[in-house]
Amino acid sequence: MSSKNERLRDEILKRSGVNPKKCMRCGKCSATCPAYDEMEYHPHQFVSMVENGDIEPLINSKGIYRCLSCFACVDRCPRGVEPAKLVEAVRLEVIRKQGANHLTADGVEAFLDGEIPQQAIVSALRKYSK
Amino acid sequence: MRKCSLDTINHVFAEIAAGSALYLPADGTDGKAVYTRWQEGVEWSRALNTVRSPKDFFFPQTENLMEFKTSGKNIEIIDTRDEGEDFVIFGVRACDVKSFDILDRVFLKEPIDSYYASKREHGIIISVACSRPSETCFCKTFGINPAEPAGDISVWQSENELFWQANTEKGEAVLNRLTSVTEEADDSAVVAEKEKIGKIMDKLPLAGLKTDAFGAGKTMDLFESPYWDSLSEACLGCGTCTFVCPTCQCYDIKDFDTGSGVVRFRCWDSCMYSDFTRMSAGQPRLTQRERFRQRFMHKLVYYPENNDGMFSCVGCGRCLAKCPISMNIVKVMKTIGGKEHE
Amino acid sequence: MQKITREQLIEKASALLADGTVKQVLGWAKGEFDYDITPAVFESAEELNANFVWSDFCGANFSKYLVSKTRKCDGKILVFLKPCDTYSFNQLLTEHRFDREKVYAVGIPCEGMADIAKIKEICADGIASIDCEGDALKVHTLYDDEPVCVPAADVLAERCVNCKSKKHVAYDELLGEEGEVLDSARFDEVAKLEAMTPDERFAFWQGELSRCIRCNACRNVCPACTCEKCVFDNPNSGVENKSPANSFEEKMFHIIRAFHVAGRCTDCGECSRVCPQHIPLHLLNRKFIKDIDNFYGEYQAGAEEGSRAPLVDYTTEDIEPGEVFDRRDTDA
Amino acid sequence: MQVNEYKPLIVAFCCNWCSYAGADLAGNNRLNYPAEVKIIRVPCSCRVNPMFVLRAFQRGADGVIICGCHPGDCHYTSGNYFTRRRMALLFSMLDYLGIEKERTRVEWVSAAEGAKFAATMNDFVEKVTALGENKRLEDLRCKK
Amino acid sequence: MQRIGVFVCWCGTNIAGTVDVKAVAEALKNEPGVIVSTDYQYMCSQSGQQMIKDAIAEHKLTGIVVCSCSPRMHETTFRKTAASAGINPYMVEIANIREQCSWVHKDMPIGTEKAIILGKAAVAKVNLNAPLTPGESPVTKRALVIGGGIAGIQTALDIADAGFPVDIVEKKPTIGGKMAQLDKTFPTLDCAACILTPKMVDVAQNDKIRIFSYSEVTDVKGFVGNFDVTIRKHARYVKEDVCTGCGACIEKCPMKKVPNEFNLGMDNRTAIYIPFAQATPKVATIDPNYCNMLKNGKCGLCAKVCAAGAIDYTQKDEFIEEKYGAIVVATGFNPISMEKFDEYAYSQSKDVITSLEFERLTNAAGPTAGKLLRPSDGKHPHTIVFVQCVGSRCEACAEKGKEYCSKICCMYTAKHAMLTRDKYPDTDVYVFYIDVRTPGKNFDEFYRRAVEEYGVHYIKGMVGKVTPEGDKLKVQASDLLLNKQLHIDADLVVLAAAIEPDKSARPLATLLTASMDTNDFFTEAHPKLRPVESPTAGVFLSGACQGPKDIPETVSQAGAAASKVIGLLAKDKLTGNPCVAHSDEMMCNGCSSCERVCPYGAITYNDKEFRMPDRTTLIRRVASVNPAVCQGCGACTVACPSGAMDLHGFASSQIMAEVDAICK
Repeated sequence: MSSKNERLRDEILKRSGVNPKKCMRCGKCSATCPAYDEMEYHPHQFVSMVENGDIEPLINSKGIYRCLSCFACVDRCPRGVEPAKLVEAVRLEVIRKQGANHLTADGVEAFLDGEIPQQAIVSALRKYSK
Repeated sequence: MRKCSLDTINHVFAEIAAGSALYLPADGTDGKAVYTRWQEGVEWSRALNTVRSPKDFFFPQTENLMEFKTSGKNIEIIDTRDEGEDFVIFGVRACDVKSFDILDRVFLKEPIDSYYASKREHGIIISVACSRPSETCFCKTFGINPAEPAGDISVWQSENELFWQANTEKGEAVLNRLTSVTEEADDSAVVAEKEKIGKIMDKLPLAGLKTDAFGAGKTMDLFESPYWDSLSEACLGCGTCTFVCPTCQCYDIKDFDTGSGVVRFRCWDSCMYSDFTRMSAGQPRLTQRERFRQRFMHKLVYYPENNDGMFSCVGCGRCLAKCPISMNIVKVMKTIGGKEHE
Repeated sequence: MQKITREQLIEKASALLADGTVKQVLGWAKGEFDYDITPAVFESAEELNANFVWSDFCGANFSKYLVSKTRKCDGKILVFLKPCDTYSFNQLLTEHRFDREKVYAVGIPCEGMADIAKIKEICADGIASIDCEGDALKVHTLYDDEPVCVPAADVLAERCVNCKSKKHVAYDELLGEEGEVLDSARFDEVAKLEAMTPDERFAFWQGELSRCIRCNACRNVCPACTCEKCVFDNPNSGVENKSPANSFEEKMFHIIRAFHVAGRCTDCGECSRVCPQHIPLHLLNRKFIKDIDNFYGEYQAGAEEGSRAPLVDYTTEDIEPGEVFDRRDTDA
Repeated sequence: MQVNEYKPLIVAFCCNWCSYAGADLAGNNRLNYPAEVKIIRVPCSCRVNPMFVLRAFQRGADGVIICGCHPGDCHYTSGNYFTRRRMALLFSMLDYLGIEKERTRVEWVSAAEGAKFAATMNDFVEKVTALGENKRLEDLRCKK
Repeated sequence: MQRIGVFVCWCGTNIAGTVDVKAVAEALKNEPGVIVSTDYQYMCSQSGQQMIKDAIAEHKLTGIVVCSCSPRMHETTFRKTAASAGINPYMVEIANIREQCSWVHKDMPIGTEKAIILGKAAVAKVNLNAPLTPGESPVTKRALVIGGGIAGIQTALDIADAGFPVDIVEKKPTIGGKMAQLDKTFPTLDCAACILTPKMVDVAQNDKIRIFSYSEVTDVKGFVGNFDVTIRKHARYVKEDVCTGCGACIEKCPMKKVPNEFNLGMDNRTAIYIPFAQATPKVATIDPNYCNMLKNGKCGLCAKVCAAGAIDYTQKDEFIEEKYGAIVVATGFNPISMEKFDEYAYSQSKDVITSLEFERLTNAAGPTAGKLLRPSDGKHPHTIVFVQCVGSRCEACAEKGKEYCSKICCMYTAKHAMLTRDKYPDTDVYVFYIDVRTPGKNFDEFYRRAVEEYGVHYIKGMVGKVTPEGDKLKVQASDLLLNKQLHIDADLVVLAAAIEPDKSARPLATLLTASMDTNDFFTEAHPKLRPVESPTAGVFLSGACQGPKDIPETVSQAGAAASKVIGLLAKDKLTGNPCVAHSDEMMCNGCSSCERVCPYGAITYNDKEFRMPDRTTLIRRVASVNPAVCQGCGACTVACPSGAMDLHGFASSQIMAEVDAICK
């Protein structure tokens, strides 16, 4: 494990407030994830990858933008691990690296149509506005 | 009669203190007057009187009597008394001066209490007349005139002068040392001051308090008075009245085990305490009512009976000010003695 | 100035005496002056009319008297309780110190009591009379022709300045309006002491406690000190002492007394009120209360009858004794 | 070695089931700690009355340490929890009165922690030695 | 004044190597009360002990101080020595100059000085020692078992077998508990009823055992060997001794739509009912919530048809008071409520059931007569999904689940899966697991058979969501090994619900002053060494009330509890530890502080009449300590502000004397 990863891991854990050691590998997060098939790394993998400091692949993964931030995994996790917060923390890492938001709050309106569920809008704001 | 200006009083104190230790009432950290050893910077308090009475000088709250030293199974007795040195107490009020007479009759009667006697011998009392008596004062009831305080030296205070009059040889000797800081004076200002005090005394709320119902021979009249119940009803059984009282003289003798020996000491005791004079068979006064009665009967009946009619209260008013439940000798006298004595 | 009047209280007490609800009334009796009021037992309307008072000087907390008075009286006793007194009342009930059935408690509102020592500081000696008028006290003295007017707020007793509650937590009947638990600044003094250096604190307490004459007024008035025999009076306890022979014994007495009432003390302030030497004893009790609140969660002794005092309780996660100093410093 | 080197007097209250046994284990393992430490055996740390602590200071102790089972391990299930509250409050009060907080300590030592017992005592004696004589809670009558 | 003998042991060179034992003996000679002070090489040896005995006789000693090794080592030895020489064994004190002196200090003068001080402390203590005699209390030779499940039944049978009378209190109308509801039992697959009901019959027929069914314990007073228990026998409106259990009333009862709790509400019973065929006692009970006669006085059919005349609508709750020497708690468990697990749609679909409901569905006496049919439409399910750890090992949400592992689910789920595949080979069975935990004899083999022989699909992963859609249950789950999300159309979903202690346990623990953990399981006196005793003397634990366990474990714990009870009841008298607390009634003010810190409930209060010094009498509430229950920790002595409470053997005066001696 490279030292950079350890530093990154600690940063992500600090940012998210998540303790991945609490995970008991039950997979309920992945079982519950509505965006499961869209993500190359599934919520349960996410937790153990962060725990192992395997963060570069996560940063480079498209999956982190597929996560709907619906927090179903957070709600269902029996150990209170909160995988979605890790996803968010990784996203934030990318954003901080790039130094800009993908989307501003003002830009959200353009994407709206009648079909979009309320929650997606809230999630989008949660996700992109940092 | 000598006089000095109030502004230069500290010079006088310095002169006295040069000869022997000087104690006077000074304001403590709580703003209340307390007898303090005078040194440069200590200011004489303007308060009428101290919270604790000056009896501490002769009869301190705790006093070591002797020591035992133990080594193995042997005991050695050590006399801890020391010679003692002269000291001066300044600012004693007329009531408190009188209290020393009352204590003397107890401690200096055979067998003489040598601890008390030694301190009494070394103590020189400078009394000060009361220019502003308080509403709680009733010394007059017991024949004490605050305008004529006794003591080795009496002092009167006018607007900004103090007048000094020696009454005893001890006092004379002290006053003689003060010639450089005092000057000769006539008594006109003192006479005026006495007159002023007299007028105030008549105005005091307790001025009319009488002792007629009390004194020697009244035991049978008063002992079973029905009022003791209601009077003692609220008494907490604490020792405040006895410990601030200038004439209460009861003490207990106790041993303190230091580990390597024993210190035998005496300390004030209070007849208000439930374990006062407790003996193997218990205590003679079983209820607070009886203990309460004891204190006042002692002040007003038993003591006079044994001491030529002298009451053992001086009307200083400390108990009036300090009792947690405001029960005191004045209320007792008015209630037990009947309304006509008010 | 108290909102409820003497006449209202006499009326209530007389009515309850008359209909036989109570046999005795625990109330305040007038004294020689306007401020030296004595707790007393009244048994008739005549006695009440003659001697009962209710004024800014009725500080005495009657709760503790109930321990002895209920034992003596074969009927019910009416007791007037100010809000702070009701906490002591509850605490005594929690400790089974008297029979609740023998008491008829009448809660009365209190606007705070005056401290005669503070008045005397302003007016000096020679107080002839004191009239309570509105928000001011008119003090007539022997030496001034005109009365001295003192705002009542300036001479409030310390415990009333920092009043913790105007709410009655126990009563059979309430006269006047119910108040609320207040957000008092009563721990400010403690925090100030805590902020001092140990040397300063030591000097402070050495100075205060050295005045102690061990008259036991604080203990005997304390509604939490209801032991049949106090350890300090018991020759077999090993700590008995009758006088503060030296600074150790002064501290010993006050530390142990405060410890024995820790978690049970309602902060009624009677100890400081009665101390003839004006030792701020409430600062010892409040230190324990503040610590208890900080370490174990807020707890007001007497607020609830039957509640479990913090020192006879625990949680498995309690603070360690070695950590208390840090915790206090950060919370202060 | 200095002449008249200051040696503090330490009173250690140890509960019978854990800490006293821990002290015995320190002995079994010949783990040194200063002889200034004198142990008093009590059934449980909750037997220690604040009055005993003050008594020790009065009689000349320079430090008082109370040792009991680890929280949760009390032989009597809950005794040390009460100890913890009582001593937390007592120590805080002593500190409030300006008495050096390093003179009092509570330490949890199990029957298996002989090494911890010795280390604790070494450390405590060192801290109290640094403070010097107990002046703030002394009773001069008890000094020779 | 005591006459004390001091005996300083060399312990060979163990002590004498670092401590000048002669100097110690010499120094202690001068201590108050010391008559003789001597040293010897091995005090614990025969001749050393003889030396002590001789000295006791020669010098008429009343107290002994032995300066030697730790009291934990030889206190008992020297107490026996003293006792054999005729002085009270509690007049002996040990100064520990080996473990706490010679072994930890190297320097002879330092070691000697400390040894002298420790000796002085011991002398100071002995001076205040008083002879102590252990208290004795009689033992009521009857046991009470609270709970009539397999744990209670087994405990009662074992106790009765030893010849002691036992009462079982069961709050349901019949004993049998959870086991009576089960179909088969793992890992042997024998039928639960087949092995349980004979035991129930044994209980019913055993003349040493009384069953108080439909009853509850409402009050417990007293202490080990001497409990006074009040039992409330609920009115069942049927005379128990008259009813023959013929069932005529049940047939005639018009109120037939009462949810049947024995079948977990999956079918109905009548208002008058017998829970199941083998119920013990086999007596009908009227459910007052449904009976028309009891509710509004209209009906009375059952009374008309009862040939025995057993029906009594006026019956009242009855209170029985009985004395017991020991109490066994066997209150058992319940599955937790599934209502908060929205993701599994338990409340939305009848076809999502708990494992216990599954037991009833496969039980021949159950609502479907043993045929596995869906509760919703009575059709045979072809795809069944079992979900494990529902609410177990769930730390995140305390209001939903439990932090602990429920222990039995892995095995019963394997059993269910296996039996389903055995009876209905056309069924697809999926088991979603986090871990499969099978420690136990033949357990793992059993689970492997389910996979290997019966073709159960064990999938490592959890079900995230169950959505009812048409007559299917859409199950969304993860397969962690394939790293895939699975979507299964199931016909039936079975949830392995976590188990929790019965709700009646908490109030019962309060009555018994027995302690509980945060999950409301009873705490054992020692987790390893005293697993079937509660810290409260005389109260024992049996079965799942102490922690989740399966039947074999429950039965063995039941037997263990029984043997502890038998050991207790076999004694005629209980001898206590004399170092117990005692209260000085003259000083006690009855404030209850001591009672609140006592972990054993040893302190009670009573009103006592005092003659006051002024010759009046006063009745005051004062504490008294039951020496048979007190264990002598001393917590009360410090809680007591007046010092009325003190501890024998470790009195405040003694400890302070030690402090003084050490600080001299």
